[in-house]
Amino acid sequence: MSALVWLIPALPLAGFVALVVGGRRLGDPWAGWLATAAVGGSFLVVLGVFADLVGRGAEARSIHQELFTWIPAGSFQASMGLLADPLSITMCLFVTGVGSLIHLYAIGYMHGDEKFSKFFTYLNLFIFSMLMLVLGDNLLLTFLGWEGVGACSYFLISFWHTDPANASAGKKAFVTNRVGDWGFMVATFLVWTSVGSIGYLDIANAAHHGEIAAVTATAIAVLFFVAATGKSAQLPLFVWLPDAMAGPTPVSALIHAATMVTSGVYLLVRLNPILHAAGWANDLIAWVGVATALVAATVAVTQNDIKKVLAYSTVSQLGYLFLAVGTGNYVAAIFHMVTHAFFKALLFLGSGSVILGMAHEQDMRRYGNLRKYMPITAGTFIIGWLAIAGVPPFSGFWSKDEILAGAYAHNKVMLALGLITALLTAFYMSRQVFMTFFGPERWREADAVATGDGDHADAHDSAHDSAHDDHAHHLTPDHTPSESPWVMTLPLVVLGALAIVGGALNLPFTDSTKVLEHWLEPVVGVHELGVEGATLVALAAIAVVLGLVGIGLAGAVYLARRIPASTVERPEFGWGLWIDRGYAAFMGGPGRALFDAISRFDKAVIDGAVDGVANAVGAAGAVLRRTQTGRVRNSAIGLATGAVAVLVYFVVRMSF
Amino acid sequence: MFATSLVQTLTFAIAAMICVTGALGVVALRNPVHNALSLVATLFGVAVLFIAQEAYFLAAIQVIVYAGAIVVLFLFVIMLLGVDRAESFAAERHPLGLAVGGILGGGVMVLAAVTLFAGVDTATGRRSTVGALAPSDDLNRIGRALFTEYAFAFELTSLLLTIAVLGAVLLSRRASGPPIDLDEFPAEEPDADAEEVEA
Amino acid sequence: MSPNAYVLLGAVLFGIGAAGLLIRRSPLVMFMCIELMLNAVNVTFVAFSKMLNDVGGQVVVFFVLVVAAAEVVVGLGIIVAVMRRRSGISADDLSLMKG
Amino acid sequence: MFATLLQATGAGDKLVTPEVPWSHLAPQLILVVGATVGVIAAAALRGRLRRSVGAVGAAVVAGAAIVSIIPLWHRVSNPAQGPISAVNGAIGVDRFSLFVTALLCAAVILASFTAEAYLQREGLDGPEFSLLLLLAAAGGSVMAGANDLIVMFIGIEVLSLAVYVLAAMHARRISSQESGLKYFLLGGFASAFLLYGIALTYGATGTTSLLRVQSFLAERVLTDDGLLLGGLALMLVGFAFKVGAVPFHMWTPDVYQGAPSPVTGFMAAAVKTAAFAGMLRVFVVGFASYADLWRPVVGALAIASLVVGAVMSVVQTNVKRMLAYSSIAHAGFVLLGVDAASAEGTAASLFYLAAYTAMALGTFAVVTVVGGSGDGAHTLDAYRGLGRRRPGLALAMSLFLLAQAGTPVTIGFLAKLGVIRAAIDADQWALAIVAMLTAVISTFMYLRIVVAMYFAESESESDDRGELRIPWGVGVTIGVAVIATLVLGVVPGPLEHLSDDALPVLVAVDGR
Repeated sequence: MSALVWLIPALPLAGFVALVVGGRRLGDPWAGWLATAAVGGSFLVVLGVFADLVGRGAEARSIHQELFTWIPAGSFQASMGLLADPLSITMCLFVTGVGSLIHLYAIGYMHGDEKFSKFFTYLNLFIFSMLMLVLGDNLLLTFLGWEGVGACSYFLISFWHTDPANASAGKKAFVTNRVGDWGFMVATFLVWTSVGSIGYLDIANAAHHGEIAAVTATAIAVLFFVAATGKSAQLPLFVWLPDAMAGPTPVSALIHAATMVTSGVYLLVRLNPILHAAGWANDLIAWVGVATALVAATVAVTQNDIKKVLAYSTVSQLGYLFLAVGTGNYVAAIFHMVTHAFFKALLFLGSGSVILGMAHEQDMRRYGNLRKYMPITAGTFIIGWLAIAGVPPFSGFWSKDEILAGAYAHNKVMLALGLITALLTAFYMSRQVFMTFFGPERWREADAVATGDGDHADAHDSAHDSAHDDHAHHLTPDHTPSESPWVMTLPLVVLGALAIVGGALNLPFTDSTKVLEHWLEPVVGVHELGVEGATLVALAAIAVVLGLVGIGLAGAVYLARRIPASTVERPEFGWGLWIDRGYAAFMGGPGRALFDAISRFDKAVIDGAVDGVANAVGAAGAVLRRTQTGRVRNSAIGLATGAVAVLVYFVVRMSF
Repeated sequence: MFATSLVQTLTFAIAAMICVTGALGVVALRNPVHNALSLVATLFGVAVLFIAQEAYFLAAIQVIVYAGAIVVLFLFVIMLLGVDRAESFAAERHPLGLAVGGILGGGVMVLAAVTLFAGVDTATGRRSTVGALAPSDDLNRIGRALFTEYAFAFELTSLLLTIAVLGAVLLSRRASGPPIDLDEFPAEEPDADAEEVEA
Repeated sequence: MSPNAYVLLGAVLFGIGAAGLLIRRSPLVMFMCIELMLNAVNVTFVAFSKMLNDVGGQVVVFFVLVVAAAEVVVGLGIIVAVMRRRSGISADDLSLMKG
Repeated sequence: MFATLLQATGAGDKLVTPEVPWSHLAPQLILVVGATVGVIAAAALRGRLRRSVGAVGAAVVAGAAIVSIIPLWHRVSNPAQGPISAVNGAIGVDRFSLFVTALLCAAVILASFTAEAYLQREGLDGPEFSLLLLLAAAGGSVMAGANDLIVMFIGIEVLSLAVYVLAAMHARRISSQESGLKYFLLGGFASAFLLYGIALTYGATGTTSLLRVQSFLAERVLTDDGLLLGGLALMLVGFAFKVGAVPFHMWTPDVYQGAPSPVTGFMAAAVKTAAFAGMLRVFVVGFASYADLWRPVVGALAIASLVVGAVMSVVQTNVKRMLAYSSIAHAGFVLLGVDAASAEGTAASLFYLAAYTAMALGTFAVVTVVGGSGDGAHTLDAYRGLGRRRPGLALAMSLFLLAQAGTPVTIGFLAKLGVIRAAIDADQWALAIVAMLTAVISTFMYLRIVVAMYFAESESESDDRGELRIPWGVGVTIGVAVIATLVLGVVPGPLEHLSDDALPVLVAVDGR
């Protein structure tokens, strides 16, 4: 099986080529089935390679396959080679696994779209690029995939590009990522000058033998982290991800939740030998990660667009991953990356199902009681909710707990921030679930948004400025939502099952249940948390309690209040009202201001910084432009000035 | 000995003065015809300098080619275009442009002079690589060098002449239609061309 | 007469030519200034040729003459083409394209 | 006394003209003879034949020149024979000059295919265009092989004069003539500087032959080298003007904008290539021993070009002007390779030039089509909605632009990688980082065009502009450029090997 590693990226590539050539002829839905088959086939090959690796000893769990020499020139060699080891195969498993489920789902979701086959063409190209990113045996190949996923993401965000908002969102994603790419390039060259190679195996060797100076290692780590903040949407470059929700929902699920955005984390984990030597860079990564987690979670509370909530939630969860990486807890990072891929893909696909069922309305204030109409969607969505909220025994609980344990061992402040984020996460996710699947059927009230829940926390983000998943939406009061077709619900069910049991990958009870940790050991080494059993249990208990408090709060605010008046008026619900009032007061006053401020900060300062660079360049250009009068004489003066300058230089050099 | 050197110095001084005066005339005079005539003066001065350095053949072609052909061509174009009026340069001088131009030109001059003084002595010393000079025989020597050492360059100049011919043919061709991008020139005779085309 | 004087004269002429090109606005006169600069180079070449007792410098002057002649044909051709449209135009008026 | 002098110098001897190794000069000879035959044919032919013979003829001649390069390349690569210095050491035939000549011929072929329909559309038909292209390529090829500064100068003049005429050839567009005039006046100015530099170098070393300059500098240490330094400085100015480096760049945007679009493509590709070839030959090889002195200047020019080119391109609204500024930034990138002053740097520069030749000719072929009748529609507005009107054309344009931005899987990425690598090898970290940063800035500009093509609807509907027709010649150019950009982007090996081998060498003629 090991000789077939090349098939893993080759199958999606073949699918892409086939779709480019004959996609239009295949049409709807066969183009989709072809694409799904290509990714599914790739998944089967990954499974085969996985089985092969499992059968080997820990030391031999690595297949290095060189296809051909890509850039042969001089001292800078780059091969077209694939490296299949526990880390890359784990990534491949969920990229192709979750990827094929999302392909399947998209057959239903994109049904009837006029650019159906084109969508799958991009999707296959994306999977190919992602697999090259993961499987490449050197930095340049990873960079190739890195750019490839960026380009596909750009195309797919602006897929419905007749809408200018979508086009500008695509542009923002592209430009933000270019800033990160710059970090990647510089870091690659630094690696090359200090190691003399850009192959991962050589880098690991050099790092193990201490051939990379600490300063260099720190610089490399920081630059790669800059690259990762772009791709994985961390502070301050996360602005593009929420806007990227303009793309079709399967894209959001695949690219902006499960796969591409994790590539920054993958890169850092892959380079863990360098991070070991990188000193303060690790702290930087951890702090930025936890700050991102907290900020994004607070912003998520104010959102009303069902996909935007999930988008900010993704940013927040990615922050957790970087917290884990920064604290050296690589296994936890990968673990949470996997479980997050399961439940966040599930949540996105579920939201897509809801959006489809609600005639492309994305404002949660017009939802309600949907569990009655869409039982499968609702059921699986609730599983995803419980998983992300950290309720045991769902998968999110186990992985998040490991990250928090790592933070505890590292720095108590980080732990505190992580725990607050956990509380907020539980709160906003519950809010979403309650508003969507419970309560009254608010779209029946024609003016629900207009008159609007004035005392409510969420009157802020009106329906007008939320990006819409599709062209037009015409949700009428007499609309009756219906469950989505089986191609869409099947992936939901499968992902739901995975979101429940995903935690079994790495249970902390005994050494033998830490499957993932032992599996990844050849790549990331052994990392002892140094947290004892009792502390661990206590931490877990605190996390669970906070999660439940968050759910309870949300229930009180959004669920309890929706209960018909006669039931609410019973005295025992008074505390609920009190909390509601208190919360409303908080949200209407300082809290609201805080969340709004963060939201505004996001828009003004960070968006502004991105725009500001552009503006500065523009201003400089405008000034320089005045020198270009188009007159021959001015050009001649420029030439003569240059000549005098060059002469002066030589005269000065001559005299010394 | 003294007499020879005095004559040489005087020759140089007079020729240099003619050159510089002519050059200043090219730069400073307003009427293009006067500019062209000043150019002739400079070219003549240069020819005298060539003679002073025993480059007789060059002096001859300097006069024939430059003064005889090139400047005549200039004058011809001036007459053809009817720009032989000082008025068309009425708005000639911007003090700032003048200053900048003068400073930069002077800068080039000064810096060239500095580099020259810094190194000109290294250039002295006889080390003829192509062939020694022979004042009474310079035509022979130059011809020899042209067809041996510089044969390739000599052949190359034929390309220059071919291009000149082709270019003249191409540029003198009448436009096959009305002008496309009507310009924002300060039109002296507005729409003269457009009318011409319509007629 | 020291060859240095000749070389220096070349530098002066070159500078005057350069300054003229920067100051003047008539394309024709600017072009004359270029000719001036080429002549300055010729003076320099002949002076060095004399210093080095090498005929090479003189041959180069011959080539410069040919180049100048070809340049004049092309240059005056372009100037005529432009000025046929608008007589008496100055180089500063040629700023259709800028920015 | 007179007799002894005669004898001493051998003036009375029979004139021994140098042997001309015709077969070694085959590429140049084919170009020149092709052009000469073309002149005669142009005079003899009439009517339709006269019109159509130009473009195809030029392509055939340039193609033949490329074919003649292949055996020469093998011959020169053969260690038993090696590179030679022909015609008394005036011109070198080495892999460097052959590589550059091949590039120039390729540029001629693609440019004449692009121009074929353009000339008819604009009513400019006549064979002169193609003949001038061939002569310009011959001049450029001489520059690439020149072993003598005077040969180099005449080569530059051949190239430049031909291009001055080409830039001014569109008789109905005053902007074309304006650009020709600007180019000519400034080019003459710069040529004078270059020539003065050559004069000073001659004074310092007693020769114009690069070979002898090299051996002169190797034999002795100049204690007082002011003359030579002045010469170096002024020659640098001349070359920097030709490559369009800041601050000698100010002609570039105006001339690129005004010149007929196919000519602009040729200028971007071929003139730049030839100028860099000359620069590499004179500075990296001829004055290698003075590298420590001129490298900082080249580095400063590179930084200035990168920054100004990128920044200025962002604020433009005319696509041809944007591309002109981007060509300045590209010149900055190639200067990185020159600045490295190493074999690696030279190879990287050549690779970059080859890549840029493909990208620029492709881009300007699209520009030629979009420019429409009159060659005037070059604003960003003209590109709006192109993705809908001509999806293929827009896709090709996007590819060229993304390649110029340095997107992976295209040749542009590898080209940038190569020069940055060379800069880092030469310990020029600052240069490398500036280059990468400006590449990010330039991306804005390339993206603006792409976004205009795909996402912004044209305000005035396409009806009033008429359907864009893609003539077969332009189709060929775009097709070839697309293939080169993509295939060489994935499998750069062959080109990389060629450019690695193509190093300029100065070899002595026998007995000298």
